Amino acid sequence: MDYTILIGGEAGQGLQTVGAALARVLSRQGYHVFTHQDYMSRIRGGHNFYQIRVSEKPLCASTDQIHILVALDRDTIIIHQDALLEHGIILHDPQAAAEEFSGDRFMATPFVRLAEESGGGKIMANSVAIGAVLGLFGLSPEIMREVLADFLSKKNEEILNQNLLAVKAGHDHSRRHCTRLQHFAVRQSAGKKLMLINGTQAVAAGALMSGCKFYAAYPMTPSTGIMVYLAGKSAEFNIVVEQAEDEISAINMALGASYAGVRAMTGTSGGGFALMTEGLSRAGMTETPLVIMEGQRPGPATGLPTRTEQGDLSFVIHGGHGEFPRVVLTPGSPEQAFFAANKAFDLAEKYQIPVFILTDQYLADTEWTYEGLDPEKLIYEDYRLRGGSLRGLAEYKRYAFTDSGISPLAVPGDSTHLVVVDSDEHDEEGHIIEDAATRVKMVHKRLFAKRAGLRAEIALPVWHGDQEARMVLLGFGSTLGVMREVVDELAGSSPIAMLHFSEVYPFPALEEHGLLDRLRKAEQTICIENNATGQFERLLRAETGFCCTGRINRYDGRPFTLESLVQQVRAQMARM
Amino acid sequence: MDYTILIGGEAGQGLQTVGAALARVLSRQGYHVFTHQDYMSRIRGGHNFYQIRVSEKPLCASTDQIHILVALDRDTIIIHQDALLEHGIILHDPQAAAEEFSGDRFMATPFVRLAEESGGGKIMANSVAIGAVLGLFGLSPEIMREVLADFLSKKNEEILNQNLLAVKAGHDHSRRHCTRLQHFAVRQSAGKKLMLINGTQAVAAGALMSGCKFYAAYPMTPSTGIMVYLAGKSAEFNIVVEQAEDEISAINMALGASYAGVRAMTGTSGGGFALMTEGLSRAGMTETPLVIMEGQRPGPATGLPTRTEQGDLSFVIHGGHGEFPRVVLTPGSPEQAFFAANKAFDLAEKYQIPVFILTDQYLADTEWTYEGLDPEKLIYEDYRLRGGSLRGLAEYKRYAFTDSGISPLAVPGDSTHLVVVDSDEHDEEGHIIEDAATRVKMVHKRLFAKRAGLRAEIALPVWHGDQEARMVLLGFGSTLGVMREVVDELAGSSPIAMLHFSEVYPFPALEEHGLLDRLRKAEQTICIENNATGQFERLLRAETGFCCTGRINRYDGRPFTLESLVQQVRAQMARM
Amino acid sequence: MVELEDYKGQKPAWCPGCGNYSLIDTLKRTLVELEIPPHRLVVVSGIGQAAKLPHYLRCNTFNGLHGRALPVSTGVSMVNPEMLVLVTTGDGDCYGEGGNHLLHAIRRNINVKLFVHDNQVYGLTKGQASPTTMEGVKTKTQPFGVFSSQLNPLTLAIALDCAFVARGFTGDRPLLQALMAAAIRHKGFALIDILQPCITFNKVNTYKWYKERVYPLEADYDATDRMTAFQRSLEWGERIPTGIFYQHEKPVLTDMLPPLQPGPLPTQPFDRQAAKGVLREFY
Amino acid sequence: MVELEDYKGQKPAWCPGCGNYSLIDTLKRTLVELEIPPHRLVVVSGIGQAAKLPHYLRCNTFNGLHGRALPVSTGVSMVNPEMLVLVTTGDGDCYGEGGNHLLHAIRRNINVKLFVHDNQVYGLTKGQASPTTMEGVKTKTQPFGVFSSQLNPLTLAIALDCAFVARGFTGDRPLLQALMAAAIRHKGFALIDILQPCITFNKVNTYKWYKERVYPLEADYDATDRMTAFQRSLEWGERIPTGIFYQHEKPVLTDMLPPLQPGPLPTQPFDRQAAKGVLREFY
Ligand SMILES: Cc1ncc(C[n+]2csc(CCOP(=O)(O)OP(=O)(O)O)c2C)c(N)n1
Ligand SMILES: Cc1ncc(C[n+]2csc(CCOP(=O)(O)OP(=O)(O)O)c2C)c(N)n1
Ligand code: SF4
Ligand code: SF4
Ligand SMILES: [Mg+2]
Ligand SMILES: [Mg+2]
Repeated sequence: MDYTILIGGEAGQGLQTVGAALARVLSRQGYHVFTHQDYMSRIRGGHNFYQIRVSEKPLCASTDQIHILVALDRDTIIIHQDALLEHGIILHDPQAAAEEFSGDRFMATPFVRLAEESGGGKIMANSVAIGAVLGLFGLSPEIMREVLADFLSKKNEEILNQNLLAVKAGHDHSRRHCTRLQHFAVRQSAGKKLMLINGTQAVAAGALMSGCKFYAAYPMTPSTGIMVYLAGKSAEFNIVVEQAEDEISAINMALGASYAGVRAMTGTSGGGFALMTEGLSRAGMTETPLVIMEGQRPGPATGLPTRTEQGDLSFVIHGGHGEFPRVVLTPGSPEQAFFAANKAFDLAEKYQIPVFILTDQYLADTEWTYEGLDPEKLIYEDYRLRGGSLRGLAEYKRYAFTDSGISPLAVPGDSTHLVVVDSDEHDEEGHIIEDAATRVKMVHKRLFAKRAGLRAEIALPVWHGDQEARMVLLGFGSTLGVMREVVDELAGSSPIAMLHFSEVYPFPALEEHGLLDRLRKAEQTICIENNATGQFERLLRAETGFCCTGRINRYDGRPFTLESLVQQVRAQMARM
Repeated sequence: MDYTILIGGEAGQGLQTVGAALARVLSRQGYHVFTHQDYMSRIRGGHNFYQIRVSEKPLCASTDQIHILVALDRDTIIIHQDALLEHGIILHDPQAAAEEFSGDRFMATPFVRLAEESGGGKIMANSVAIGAVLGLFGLSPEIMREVLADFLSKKNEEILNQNLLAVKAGHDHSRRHCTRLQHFAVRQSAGKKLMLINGTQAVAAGALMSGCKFYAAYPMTPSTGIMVYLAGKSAEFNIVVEQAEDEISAINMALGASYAGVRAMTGTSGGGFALMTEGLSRAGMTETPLVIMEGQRPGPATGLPTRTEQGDLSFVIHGGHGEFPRVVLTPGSPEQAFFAANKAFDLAEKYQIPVFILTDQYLADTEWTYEGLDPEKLIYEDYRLRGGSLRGLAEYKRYAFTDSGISPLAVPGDSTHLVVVDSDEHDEEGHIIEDAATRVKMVHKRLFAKRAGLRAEIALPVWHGDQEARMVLLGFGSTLGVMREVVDELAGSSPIAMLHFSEVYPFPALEEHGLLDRLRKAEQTICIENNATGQFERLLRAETGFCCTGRINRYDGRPFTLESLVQQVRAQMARM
Repeated sequence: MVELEDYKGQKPAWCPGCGNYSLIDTLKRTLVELEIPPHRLVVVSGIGQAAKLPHYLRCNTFNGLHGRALPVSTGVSMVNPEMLVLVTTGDGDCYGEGGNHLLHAIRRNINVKLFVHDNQVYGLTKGQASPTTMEGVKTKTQPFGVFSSQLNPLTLAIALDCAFVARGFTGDRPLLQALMAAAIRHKGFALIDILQPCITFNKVNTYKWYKERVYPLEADYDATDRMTAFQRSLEWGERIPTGIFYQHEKPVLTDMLPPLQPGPLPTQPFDRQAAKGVLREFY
Repeated sequence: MVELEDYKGQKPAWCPGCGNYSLIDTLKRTLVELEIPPHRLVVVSGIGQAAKLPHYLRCNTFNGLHGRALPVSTGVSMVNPEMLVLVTTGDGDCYGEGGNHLLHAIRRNINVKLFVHDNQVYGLTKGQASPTTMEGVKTKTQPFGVFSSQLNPLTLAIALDCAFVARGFTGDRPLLQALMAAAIRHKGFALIDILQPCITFNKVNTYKWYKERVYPLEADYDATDRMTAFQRSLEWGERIPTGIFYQHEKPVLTDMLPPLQPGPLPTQPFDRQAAKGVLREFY
């Protein structure tokens, strides 16, 4: 089984709640789900949708085809009906989307009227819609009880029961009126509860579980979710979360906090990051640990503020004046994002550098299911010199020369030693200098020595598919899932593989592990990117001299989908 | 003849005036001079110097060797005496630098006492120093009259004459006491007056002569000179020059001015540019013409604020979120800088894009001599739709689709047509859109179509030296001069050439002109950069896949000098 | 004659019931009242719900980076002082991200009219606190309630000796129109902080909340006295005064700038021949 | 016991005769007077002549990006409220590049002491106008003289209800020391704008110029009254008052923030075990 449900409607109609509740209840029943959202930059009106794929097997890509279309308004039908598969069903409220829609595909479902009849009033129309979908699958309305209890902001037994009645009304309506029920029969449960988590939650939980104690940011889609999450945990975990007056302040606050002795982070999107590049350079010069989440959205400038793109890769790698080491992690799934957050905090503190978690709107909002994420795999080492060990030192120099380039990082106030950091070029003690010899030594320490260490920390990209593939798809970040499904789909017909980079800078040592050779042997190497210019392809060339033979780029603000990518890859294959 | 004079002393001692006056008087006598300055980030004290090379032939590099050392303080002797050549002379005031310095090399010259004796008081000590140098060369003190008249802020005959007396006193002292006069004899004049101009002046004059009407900036070394120059011309040429509250404001003011219908520019250094990257992206999205001067200095962060580096190349090419076209010009001399400024204004307006003039402290402060810069070679075409032609239009769309990607650029208020520009993705009229189809068309127009046109505008790098060189030196920007002198120096002993890029982005089409083949044929290709990581080398690889065989990097905040670079190149040659 | 129809722009994407509707409508009426044709007007905006306004008005437009409308408007106005330059912005846009520009735009006394849609919340990004959010208000990013003291834009502007400082309310259209007209007629920088209910995210400062508090300054209120203006600007709570708090004459930047005296820069021809002369200095 | 010697840093690179010398000397004396040991002090600075100060003082230091000292100090103070956090900054640094942060640092009422070396000029970059340069003053970048009105930091801070607002003068060391001590003792954000002659680039506001004008606020001046404070802060010209203009008690951010209640964050252990629990929510 592999069904796609699409819930569409205007902003403000609550389609997000419907989608989220359905995804949750399905994953609790042990189903794998994969969701993605598409919304406009407005609070009311327009057209938004929530796509849910559900299967008994793990899923990791969005599709173009729909089995169940839940239309909360008329536009949804107009826009999406062509994507409906044979035997698909469109649920719509005849009141909202007029009677002109008829035929086998349409199942008029009076969300509002059923809600009113079930006693809760029209605000429960969305519960009817949820119930109607459950009804199609033959899932019991009772499974919603727990989910609804979690979702309802007012914990009130009566409201809960009313909602359940509405769910039941929707459910019963589907059972009674749907003529295509045979196409949707599923088991009540597919196994034990699965974890359902999106990229934002994964980064935020990963940060919290890595000991992040300070988060400063300025709201900006798609990064705001991190701040909201951490603010919500602020009281329980004593995390200081500060909404800054602007992004310049956000990054500098985080640097101040890190200097003062705690793990600190900031998050933003491209436009906000642009304002942070001076602070980034400061982190580089002062060797202050810092984690930065950059959630990409289509630019330039304001661009398409609620949509997705991988257009800031080069900027994140090269942003900031002058030369200093940094790490850029580009997770492709919530699981990778969770561990990337952890690795970011670890490397930032270990090497005293800025580390990026580069995501995008698609990864941020996309929910994946897992059996779980193993917290035992998280690294936590406190690299700061504190308490006794610091007080015991005879002498302390913030920028003492060492072979690794890593100098002792002390906590100010923790001893009588002074912690002096400077954004001018400085000596070992942190005081301003201008002489050439010290400058050169500091560049060696700060840049060359650390870079050498860092390269060994970077994970190799994952090769998935045929070991001797004639065609290799390359990519980074949020294209992971769709690339994987495409390779799996095409594997039967052709020797194909993918090479996905979830850590891109410093660039993984491809040459040392035969990967570069494998690429050189492949007939076609296609770089797949959610941007117009092929930034990753360029990075690969800059780092290795290797030139891909082809590329597939998408830059309309939307993510790649399974079918369309399969088709594009097939078209390239035809040229072999 | 090829003499190097070095004037050293504390900040605030006026050594800059001594150096500037000497350079000017020599160039007026028809000599070629080449100067460079080295100063600390402080207003008084420390150690600064001004180096002047003088010859009858054109010069274009700094040296490490000194013929005449003018020591305004004791430190200057300590720091520089080892660089003095055989037969060289050290002029020092025995009052300031104690008598311990003696021997043939030293010519005690009591600057202060001679100034006092000549009647002008000790503030004329610097004129004595100037005179002493003229005396060594056997140049008449009278040649200073015109120069002093130009330099003195108070135009006062008496002060002028007193200064001339001081010059004469210095001159006579040298003629009388110097035992090495025979080594310095030169002709009174080497030809007609030469032009003496530094990089800052060249960019600023180039901007003015290209019709720049608005300049907004925030002070930052080494860019402030541009603002000072244009502010000085503001009254005469009706240029609005505004000191902004910060760099964010500066770039956005310039964008507003450009939108309103005039040629506009901003200038800064790396740290200020970091703050401008959001505005840069806005220029890209709104297609607003803009010229940006980025004068590099060593980073990261505050770094070495008054010194030189080529550390922002990657940042300038990749700065700003999202994808949009830009041009990066990297002039290597004042002459190139002058014409680069002109080309920047032309391309910015023709293609409605941001164009960079990427310089550095070394180029900014370095004076070169020329017979002249030909103003007839300047391009000036007004690409804006104005007056009648605009009013005559039936319809006007700011972002109308065209084959070239260039849409008509109208001046708001000049007709009843409205000029709507938007930093969101937009339609042809400039209004916000979110649909995929329009987005794609706009990316094609704004990015792909323009890029195609732009590539043809970019000048090829200059190949200098052996056409079939076994060793090729590559570089960009301010290394031009030193690379050229190194090649000329080594040309006799080995087939060597250089390839200098004064326009780097879009990258010149090397493959189309056989240059890439020539590089491939060379045994050694050495990238010479004033930075630590080899940013240009990386750019070359990213653009062409070509990997240089070696590199020479300098990152101590100082420029390459002739002797040291010759030595490093020789060392690489030895490996051939 | 200028008519309302001339200003008809795109259909707004604001929430039905949002205070911005009456704001834009009032603005249109003001422009018609003052007979300003759309092509003589430049509206510069930032990013936010407020900042979308120029899409909904037919006019020359430069829109927008969050917080950066004032510098752009400065550039426009310093180049062409004959255009009417308006900035539409939100409380986050203007007092948060763009705070520095506000200080210096006031100091420059550029001839720009600044209309701040003050809904005391970040609307477009879904409800975080803005600088004008009241202390104690809880949001998803301020779970303990806002600790920072509420920014009072009027007090701030009066302290900076801004020569036109007013407060309007979208629920009092006649007054708002009078304020807008006065601001446009005023020579130099003019700030109107406009209370604009955000019905979706601001559940504290609702339409009703404002209605109960807002009142016009007395008919005999003397707007030329800075001390009084300062004092009255502090009033916020049970009663919230609206009207012109402070107004006086002050030299306008573009009237003083010598390069502008021959006329707007775009109309001054570039004299290539004269420019060539500058090279002489380098000999 | 803390002694002057404890605070001895590098030899300053300021011009001989610069007002910064007496400023730093007074600061050292204040720190000794208050018995604050160097390691309990963090000095955050921007970039400029003023901002070089922490190199010349032995202390914990985070220095500097131009204009960005306040956000860094906010981060430090919000993480470890037990440290004494000082910001040393210039008039360009603080009121120009960093203007926005000033507004919001005051609103937050962070526990940071802000000492502005106000020489009314950009010193380190050689003499351009700063926000506090007086109208009409000509510089190389303001050839027609400054058109913008002079920023009055005291008026601004009082408008923002900053709970400690003072003006000092490097030529009156006893008063300056008293102000510094009062600012440090004050709970919460404290601003001292310190008139500091730049003998190299400011030929208008010279030592003599200040001496002729500067006087202390009356002994019976009531610093708790905001209206009076506002009025007196406007005095600038023939007479320039110095002293504490405005002071009152106000809740300090770090006293209110729940996560800080168990103590400074660096001393709070990270409970990995407890953190694991958050994953439960995703099922
Ligand atoms: C540099 C930058 N940071 C953040 C954002 C995200 N953003 C867009 S609008 C907005 C706040 C809007 O609030 P306000 O200015 O009060 O306008 P409103 O929507 O309330 O009218 C933010 C934070 C952005 N677009 N750019
Ligand atoms: C982002 C950035 N812009 C500009 C500069 C250059 N800069 C350094 S100090 C300074 C002004 C200093 O003036 P002020 O803050 O008044 O300090 P002062 O030197 O007068 O004490 C400027 C503009 C910089 N370092 N960084
Ligand atoms: S979110 Fe608020 S401000 Fe924005 S349109 Fe809706 S009601 Fe208006
Ligand atoms: S330039 Fe001015 S402020 Fe800077 S050290 Fe010299 S006198 Fe002091
Ligand atoms: Mg708002
Ligand atoms: Mg200053």
